[in-house]
Amino acid sequence: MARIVGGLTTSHVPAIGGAIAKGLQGEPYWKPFFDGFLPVREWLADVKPDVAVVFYNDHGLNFFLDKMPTFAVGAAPEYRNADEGWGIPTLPPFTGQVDLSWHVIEHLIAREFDITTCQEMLVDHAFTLPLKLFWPEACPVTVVPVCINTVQFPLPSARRCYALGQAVGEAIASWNSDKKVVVIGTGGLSHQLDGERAGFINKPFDLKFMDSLVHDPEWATQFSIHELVEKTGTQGVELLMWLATRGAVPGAVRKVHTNYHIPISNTAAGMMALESLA
Amino acid sequence: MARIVGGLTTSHVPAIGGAIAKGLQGEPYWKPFFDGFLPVREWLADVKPDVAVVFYNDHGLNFFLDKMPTFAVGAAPEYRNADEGWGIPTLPPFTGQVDLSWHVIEHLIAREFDITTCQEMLVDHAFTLPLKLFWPEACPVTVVPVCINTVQFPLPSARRCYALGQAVGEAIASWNSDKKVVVIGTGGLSHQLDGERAGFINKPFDLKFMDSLVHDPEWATQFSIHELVEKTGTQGVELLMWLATRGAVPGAVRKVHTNYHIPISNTAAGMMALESLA
Amino acid sequence: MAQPQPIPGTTIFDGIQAAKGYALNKMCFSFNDAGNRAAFKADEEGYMARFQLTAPQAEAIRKRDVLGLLAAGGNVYYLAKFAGILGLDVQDLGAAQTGMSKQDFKAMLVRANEQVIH
Amino acid sequence: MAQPQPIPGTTIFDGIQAAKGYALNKMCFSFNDAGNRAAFKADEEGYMARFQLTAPQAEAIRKRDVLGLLAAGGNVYYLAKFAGILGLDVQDLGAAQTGMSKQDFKAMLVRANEQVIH
Ligand SMILES: [Fe+3]
Ligand SMILES: [Fe+3]
Repeated sequence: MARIVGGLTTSHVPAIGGAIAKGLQGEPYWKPFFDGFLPVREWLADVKPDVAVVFYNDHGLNFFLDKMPTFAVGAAPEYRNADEGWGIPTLPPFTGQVDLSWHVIEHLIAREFDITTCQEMLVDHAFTLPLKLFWPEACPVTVVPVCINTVQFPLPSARRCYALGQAVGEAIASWNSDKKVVVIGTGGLSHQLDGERAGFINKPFDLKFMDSLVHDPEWATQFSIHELVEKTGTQGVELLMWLATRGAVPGAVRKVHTNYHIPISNTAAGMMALESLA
Repeated sequence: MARIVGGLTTSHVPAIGGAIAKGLQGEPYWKPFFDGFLPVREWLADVKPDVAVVFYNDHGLNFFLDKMPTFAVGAAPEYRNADEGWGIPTLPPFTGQVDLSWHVIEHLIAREFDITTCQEMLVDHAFTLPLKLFWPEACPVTVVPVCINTVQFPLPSARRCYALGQAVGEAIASWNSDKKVVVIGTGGLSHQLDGERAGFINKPFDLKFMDSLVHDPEWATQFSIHELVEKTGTQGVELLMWLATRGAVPGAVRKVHTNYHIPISNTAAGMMALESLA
Repeated sequence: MAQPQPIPGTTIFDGIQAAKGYALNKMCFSFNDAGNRAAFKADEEGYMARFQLTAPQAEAIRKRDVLGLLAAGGNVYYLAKFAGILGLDVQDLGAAQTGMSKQDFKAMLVRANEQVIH
Repeated sequence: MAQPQPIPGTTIFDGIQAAKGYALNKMCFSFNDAGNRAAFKADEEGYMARFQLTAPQAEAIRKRDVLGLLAAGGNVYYLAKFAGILGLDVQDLGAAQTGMSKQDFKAMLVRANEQVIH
């Protein structure tokens, strides 16, 4: 059976793509952000996962309001990045782990998750940039994308996203393969792009949330979506990806490294690497 | 609060559209099928529902395998019919009941159904022809379409579809409106279009299933999807729409009329009208 | 997951079939559009190449081989749109797949009415 | 359902907003394509008419009025693509919505770092 080696979570911001393209990783503005990934890259070089299951939220590249899924699971042989409207450089395609995709899909439907299945799927900066941050050279893992709606309310509750993660974890653990799987979640932490409250950041909540993922992973499931928007901003709810990731990495974890830096763009940028002890 | 007046279920077959267009309702082949609707039209003329919530399955008009939802709920102001590839005449657009759509969507997400929301949606013969059969003149109801995947396995289980229906029923009953709502389910009954078993029909099962919907609505939820395919054919699983419909009409019902006729195209054509006694 | 017993004469359109049949089904989905149907009729080979059909898919399309199309990952909901181009109805398809004449296939459907009710 | 207390300065993109903003968001979604962005720049009025924007939506587009676009049903994930056309980043948007200079808005973000941890 496959083995879940751990979970990685990070913020995503389109500007990161520009910084990488221009080689600004060492600039004072960017250095505190990019340096956070160095210890994680060492850990990855050591653990060498074969596959990444990635929880992310689409920002209006692959999905529009004509067909807006709550949960979408990719089952494509290849996932292409594309122009999102700002002309940031697109990254090369990612290779799908199709057999794991279908195994996850079968398991999720059996567990009464009413997912949308995507045999063709464009992936945006929320998917591509974290993989580039963890593996700055060529991406060595095959992938299974899992997209959670954060665009249009009602969003799935924190509890539901955590349960989705748990079910995805069960599916990975029961996958008939000797591969090592890392789970990745991208989004958050606290930020709000829209409205008179734009620029809202909640550092105490973010740090408490990051801490909870290590020892008390269900802590954030006590909050309604409305409470999460209030506490973390309209885009801060992207922390649902972190919660799903932790749900997929069952049991005790060891903190490999964490980073938290304000601001990148309008965002409190967080990063965590948790090694599975199960 | 809105009132659920009852549930209507019927088979759908593209050929019905051709028969209506050519005025063949009185021909020996078609008469036993079309006559089944006469008592139901009388009942509808008497009860006068304002809104129809319609469970149906798309046959590859609005959804493709790039984004295949398990459950999709329409939230459009208008639903257009379109060419499905055979050139059967398209019917005029249907008017959406947008406020009920969003009320249903809110309730379903709160109840942990991970639906796909559709603010634009083409509806195929499975949606249009049943409305034409129940209301041969202009369609007097506004609509909320709910689409259940029967194209790509894994399909949602019978139990899950019944639960979906129950949750939709709760949403209708809690809708702040004085409107009368009828629930419609279209598909089945036993038939199989593909493979060496094409032409398979299971009359005993169909009749038992129809009977169960009156007095023992959960009876069919005992079967797995695989068992339903075995018992009713690859397209017979469309009976999931009937099950969801019965789930949405809670409590006791009175049988207004039923019909069962073999064959229309390759299909055992069933029809039921159940009045809510709740 | 433990796989249930196969159902004779029946292919379940699951992930394996869906992955195998993607190009074929995408082509058939395109036949919702009358312009695309005309383009296919005008140049079948060119149209198939545009959708990158696999060799078995293209061969089954050329031969109008319904069972071959299913084996190549075709889904009947999409294949029905290809059948529409050929002017075939579901009873033609049923006859072709069961090896019966259309007359016999229709007679079999009518006989389904005589099934004994338990 | 009982509605929770509104969050000051925050519009929840719910069904009401989504229904109101559909045309605007659909236009902004089209800006994923560079050709569409060029077409918009070449003829803003014609492009808006093609997507049947409402009068308040068109007016907010003309005025580059971010709060007006939100009020007209715009969703920030799609509006960001419109901002991209204008060469604005999220800090420009933040400044515009809060009535600050960009410099002050950025300074506010940096100050968020000083929040007291309980
Ligand atoms: Fe984001
Ligand atoms: Fe059907």
